[in-house]
Amino acid sequence: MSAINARAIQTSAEIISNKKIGAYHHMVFAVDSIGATARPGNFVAISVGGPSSSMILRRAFAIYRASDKGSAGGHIELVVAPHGQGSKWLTSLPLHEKVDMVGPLGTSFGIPTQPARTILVGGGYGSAPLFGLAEILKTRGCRVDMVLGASSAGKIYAPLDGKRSVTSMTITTDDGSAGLHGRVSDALPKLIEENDSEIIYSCGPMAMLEAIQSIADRYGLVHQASVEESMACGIGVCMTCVVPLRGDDGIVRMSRTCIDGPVMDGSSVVWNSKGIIPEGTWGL
Amino acid sequence: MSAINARAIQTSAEIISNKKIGAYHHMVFAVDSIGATARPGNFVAISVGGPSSSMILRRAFAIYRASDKGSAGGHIELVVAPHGQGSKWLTSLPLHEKVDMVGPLGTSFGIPTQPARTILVGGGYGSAPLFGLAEILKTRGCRVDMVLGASSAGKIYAPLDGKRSVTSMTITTDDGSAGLHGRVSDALPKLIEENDSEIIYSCGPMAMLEAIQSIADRYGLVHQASVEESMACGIGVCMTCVVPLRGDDGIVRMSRTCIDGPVMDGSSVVWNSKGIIPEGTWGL
Amino acid sequence: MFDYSTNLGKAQLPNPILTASGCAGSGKELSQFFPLTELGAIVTKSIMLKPRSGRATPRMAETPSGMLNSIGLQGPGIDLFLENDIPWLQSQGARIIVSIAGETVEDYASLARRVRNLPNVIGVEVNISCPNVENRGMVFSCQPDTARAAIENVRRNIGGEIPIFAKLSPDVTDIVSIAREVVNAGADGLALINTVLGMVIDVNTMRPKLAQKTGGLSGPAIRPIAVRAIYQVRAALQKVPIIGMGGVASGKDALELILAGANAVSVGTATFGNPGAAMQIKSELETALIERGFENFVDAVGYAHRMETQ
Amino acid sequence: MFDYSTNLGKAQLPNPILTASGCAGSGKELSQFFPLTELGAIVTKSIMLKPRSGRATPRMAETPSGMLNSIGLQGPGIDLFLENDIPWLQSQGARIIVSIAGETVEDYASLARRVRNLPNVIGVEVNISCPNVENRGMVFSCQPDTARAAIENVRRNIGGEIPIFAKLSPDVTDIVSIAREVVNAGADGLALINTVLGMVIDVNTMRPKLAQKTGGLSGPAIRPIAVRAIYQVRAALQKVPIIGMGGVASGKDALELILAGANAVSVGTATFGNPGAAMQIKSELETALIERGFENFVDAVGYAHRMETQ
Ligand SMILES: Cc1cc2nc3c(=O)[nH]c(=O)nc-3n(C[C@H](O)[C@H](O)[C@H](O)COP(=O)(O)OP(=O)(O)OC[C@H]3O[C@@H](n4cnc5c(N)ncnc54)[C@H](O)[C@@H]3O)c2cc1C
Ligand SMILES: Cc1cc2nc3c(=O)[nH]c(=O)nc-3n(C[C@H](O)[C@H](O)[C@H](O)COP(=O)(O)OP(=O)(O)OC[C@H]3O[C@@H](n4cnc5c(N)ncnc54)[C@H](O)[C@@H]3O)c2cc1C
Ligand SMILES: Cc1cc2nc3c(=O)[nH]c(=O)nc-3n(C[C@H](O)[C@H](O)[C@H](O)COP(=O)(O)O)c2cc1C
Ligand SMILES: Cc1cc2nc3c(=O)[nH]c(=O)nc-3n(C[C@H](O)[C@H](O)[C@H](O)COP(=O)(O)O)c2cc1C
Ligand code: FES
Ligand code: FES
Repeated sequence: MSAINARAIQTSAEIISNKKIGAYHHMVFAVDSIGATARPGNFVAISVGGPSSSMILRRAFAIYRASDKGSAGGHIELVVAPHGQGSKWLTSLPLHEKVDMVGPLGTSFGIPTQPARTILVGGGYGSAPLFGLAEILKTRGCRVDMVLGASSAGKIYAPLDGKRSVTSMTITTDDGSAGLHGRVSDALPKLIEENDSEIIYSCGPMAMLEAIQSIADRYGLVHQASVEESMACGIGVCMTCVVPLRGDDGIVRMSRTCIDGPVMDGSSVVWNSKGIIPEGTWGL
Repeated sequence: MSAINARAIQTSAEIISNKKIGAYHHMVFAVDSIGATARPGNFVAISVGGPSSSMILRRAFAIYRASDKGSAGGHIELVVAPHGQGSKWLTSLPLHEKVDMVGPLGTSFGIPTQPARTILVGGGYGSAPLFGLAEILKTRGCRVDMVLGASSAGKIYAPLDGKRSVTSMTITTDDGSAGLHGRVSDALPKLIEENDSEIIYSCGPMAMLEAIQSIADRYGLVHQASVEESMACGIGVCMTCVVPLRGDDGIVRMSRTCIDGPVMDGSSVVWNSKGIIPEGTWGL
Repeated sequence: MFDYSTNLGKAQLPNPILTASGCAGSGKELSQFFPLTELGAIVTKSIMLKPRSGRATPRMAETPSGMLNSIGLQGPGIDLFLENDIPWLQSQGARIIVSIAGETVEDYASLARRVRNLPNVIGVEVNISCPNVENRGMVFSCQPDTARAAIENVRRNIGGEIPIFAKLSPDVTDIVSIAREVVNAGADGLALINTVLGMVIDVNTMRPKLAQKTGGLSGPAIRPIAVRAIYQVRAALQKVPIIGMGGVASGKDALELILAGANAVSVGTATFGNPGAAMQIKSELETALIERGFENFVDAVGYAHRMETQ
Repeated sequence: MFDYSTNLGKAQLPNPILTASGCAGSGKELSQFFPLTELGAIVTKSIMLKPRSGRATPRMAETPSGMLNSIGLQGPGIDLFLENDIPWLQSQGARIIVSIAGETVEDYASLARRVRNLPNVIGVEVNISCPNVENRGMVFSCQPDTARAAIENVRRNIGGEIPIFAKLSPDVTDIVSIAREVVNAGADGLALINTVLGMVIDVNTMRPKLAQKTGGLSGPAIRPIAVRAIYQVRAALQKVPIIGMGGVASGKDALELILAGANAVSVGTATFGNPGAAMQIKSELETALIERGFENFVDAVGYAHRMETQ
């Protein structure tokens, strides 16, 4: 045995709640062990389409919240966008249906040992893992400014109870249908300056993460980004999900976002590398 | 337009009943037009597995009963054995789910113009199309002796209300768990002799149909057999479902069981031709 | 107004959706589900010189997202075909592409003489993915020389008016070189791809499931192979009309083949699961093209090859 | 007692279930889900002489019942592989088949010298389905001469003790002739099949979905192609050990390949959808064989070839 995937199990998880909220489904799964061992930033991988499915790969979902207790024992919560065939199948399942789940997988957000001033930035369903993170940061005495962006109001996932752990909440939409008209990166500089932020946590589309990194660079902030690349296996065996990542030794390696991520040090990721292997990458 | 598939439509049919009876599911579908136009011996073809199914071909099912009236309008009834992936998917569907259905398809049993003494022989779910046939024969004043066979008692499909239209009912099972211990072909000679039968109608596995044909030959009876070959399309376009059939011109042709059948003149079928093209077949 | 018409060499079609050879019967069977005139053209099942019983059964096995068949070109032979099938299709007003198949090079020549100059027949698909009885049953299109010989014979005998399309098997090391060979031999265009050779073993009988042992794999399972073949051939032969096929079951699937380089798309196996497949694909594809801002169908052909900077 | 053991030439395995090269990472990633000693053997991802970044992303596209990949043999190179991966696998007690891949014929020779005589390494799979940089990027196993050259070089440099398996691409006109060629060149056995060349076009960007354009198709979609290739090669070369693979996701799928002629079965893509796939297949296959009355696994190998009269 090795340290990779050390807490992961493959199990059958029962759906104990499935509610449509805005453009998303909030789904709760009874799953003792994952509920107990998951950390903010981890994800699970779920088989989709049933026994005669033509979809042979799992779908990855960031864990929104996890708990080892509850009326039905341990459980995890996901926020799922009914996007393509797999996620539509999942969100259409009735209560008590069981799905095949592997998790918890991947790296988690690093939690500062001392109270810190943090900004949490989410795009679309990328807000999901940030609420669990916010709860922990808050109990550690951190300041938590949250910025959530999406194309329009319906695609902002920001439940009321989630806002409890947040010091401030800023919403941006591309079409101006809620909050500020614009992108999360438009809202960030002002927030950082006002609150003297120290750490940015982010989760969302690659282009957003890249834009946040350049702001983090400008202000000299630590940036922990949850990176989503297309994943075939989610457990590190297929090498499909890689991004170029600068190691501690200064060498850029094509690194797996499923086991070396999804949470990565934003300043180590070589952004905007879709379709290319950056110069100087190891083994090029 | 041509005469082939002349009454067939492609439609969405709602499941209005789905009950497990012995080894089978009795399923009722609300489907006006097929309910109105189907004749005994016709079948329908149903898509299985849902939108992301890896099963790309329809499954064929003999129509058990059809009616153009009822509380929900026209409907058809099927008897489905949960056998492999497709039929298990179908039988597990909840009420009010809709399936994509094409029908009515294929030839139907010929009904004698004068009252006749008939024997109806079914193997396993092969009894399904015989009950609707029995009802019609009975209203035409025919004698209807029915013989149903299966491997064991649970696989005999013979509902009480179906027996109303039947003059006599004989059951055979391979293991003796119900009725006579043996095969339908063991029971036939006595019945034919006792009732001076004129026509045999049959539906079931190929080996059974072949055995019946040799009995029909011995007694000089007309034999209308419903033949089931693996069907890819069910509508006559793929040529997968063929059996060698002697035409009126005496020539044996590889003929489609989906449009020239499933009901065929048993004496014209060249039986036991799996894996071979019989000598003298046209185009060999 | 969106212009849905396309060209296959000299043939002009109102829309690019065809049936695939062997997957639409004689046309009669499908005509209950939609008028055949709605198709760009109906491609007939491959016709041979003589009547043919086809292979023994079982001829079919379903596979994951696909199926295997070994029909073995069952058909009435060219005489009855010209007597019955063609006149019926003509009476419907359908545009027809006749598919021909031979066992010898000479068969192709004879067939070509029979199918030239028929009303409504706008093209001939030459199925050279069949076994050559004169050469150990090797498939014509799997060898450059036999592929060339078959096409040359059709070209020479059919006259210059009617476009001929060589239908190629994907079961080759280098499909581009075969494509070049048949185009040089006189093919006006190509039909890509025929089925992929496969086998299913029945785990109950523990023998091959098809009587003929091997069969042709078709359906969505092979779509990535079709897209690749079409893309490769389009990259090498930029002007040659291509009839694309292989696993098309939706408008988006058809669009994939068109972006790869197909000038028209044949619907095969999808019709078995859905008799109305061709019409559904026709309307879905039109919507998809309009959504993407195309005003003319032909602008989408091979669009995936455009330069990175465009 | 059912005897599940199998032979791959000189190598004896307690059971016939292997992982497929490139589908089990370094082994560490899977060991959380089952002990690697439960496998007949773990086949490592193909290792090259030098570290290799692999291809740019996107490297993956899901397809109907399959997937396309263009990883491009990302890996640490032979030095680090021997320093890290092999010792860890040895420490687990796993039986190891090392897969090697080269860009030149000379690469294969050098790699062979590095992997002979390693504890627990019971065989070497020679992945010759890679582009030959000295010959316009043509895949080694697609041409008889380059296939032969690669295998001869491995044979000559590896010594006589350790069995070598030539892994072939199905993208050829005649896989049997390539199989004969590599067996004559000194391969002790064969690994059939590598992925099938395919392409997916993204209908939104309207460009090939993979950065590398084409990729290898794997998963259940290609199983009929794998069964056919194994059956054909087994029919032609009756004694040669064959490691079968291609779309195996259940015990019955594995049985299909075994009946066709595989002496062992590698599980590839199925592991992506189900980390426990290899173990599930191992137990399902055992049950299926016992249900069918087999007392020894080896009796089932090639059983679909038995005479009709038996
Ligand atoms: C680490 C990680 C966390 C994720 N968390 C969430 C979440 O919390 N909520 C949520 O709704 N979705 C999440 N996703 C995306 C999710 O896994 C699916 O990709 C998405 O639901 C689309 O799948 P589909 O079958 O509906 O669509 P399809 O279009 O059928 O997807 C087909 C393929 O495309 C790939 N793909 C498509 N979109 C994406 C994407 N955005 N990112 C990565 N791969 C993609 C998938 O791997 C899949 O194989 C996450 C993905 C990753 C990698
Ligand atoms: C004309 C006709 C009438 C039928 N009527 C009935 C009926 O009334 N009730 C019922 O339960 N089933 C009936 N069947 C069988 C049914 O169509 C399916 O084949 C059966 O349900 C098995 O499908 P599956 O997906 O569950 O199994 P799978 O094993 O997954 O089937 C796979 C394939 O095998 C073929 N196949 C398997 N078994 C048979 C069979 N017995 N006959 C023909 N093809 C087969 C199917 O075409 C399918 O493509 C009929 C078949 C035909 C051709
Ligand atoms: C049952 C069946 C019969 C076929 N018969 C022919 C034929 O007669 N001539 C021919 O050129 N291709 C024939 N094909 C191949 C198809 O025309 C087509 O090239 C192939 O099936 C791939 O397309 P699809 O995946 O849409 O079916 C046949 C395919 C099937 C499934
Ligand atoms: C992501 C991925 C990576 C692969 N890498 C290798 C490799 O490094 N060497 C090799 O010989 N085959 C490689 N293969 C091919 C597999 O070993 C196997 O031959 C093929 O995928 C068919 O089996 P499957 O359908 O079970 O996956 C790879 C396949 C996949 C899907
Ligand atoms: S998804 Fe397979 S290695 Fe990351
Ligand atoms: S099932 Fe297609 S022709 Fe009969």
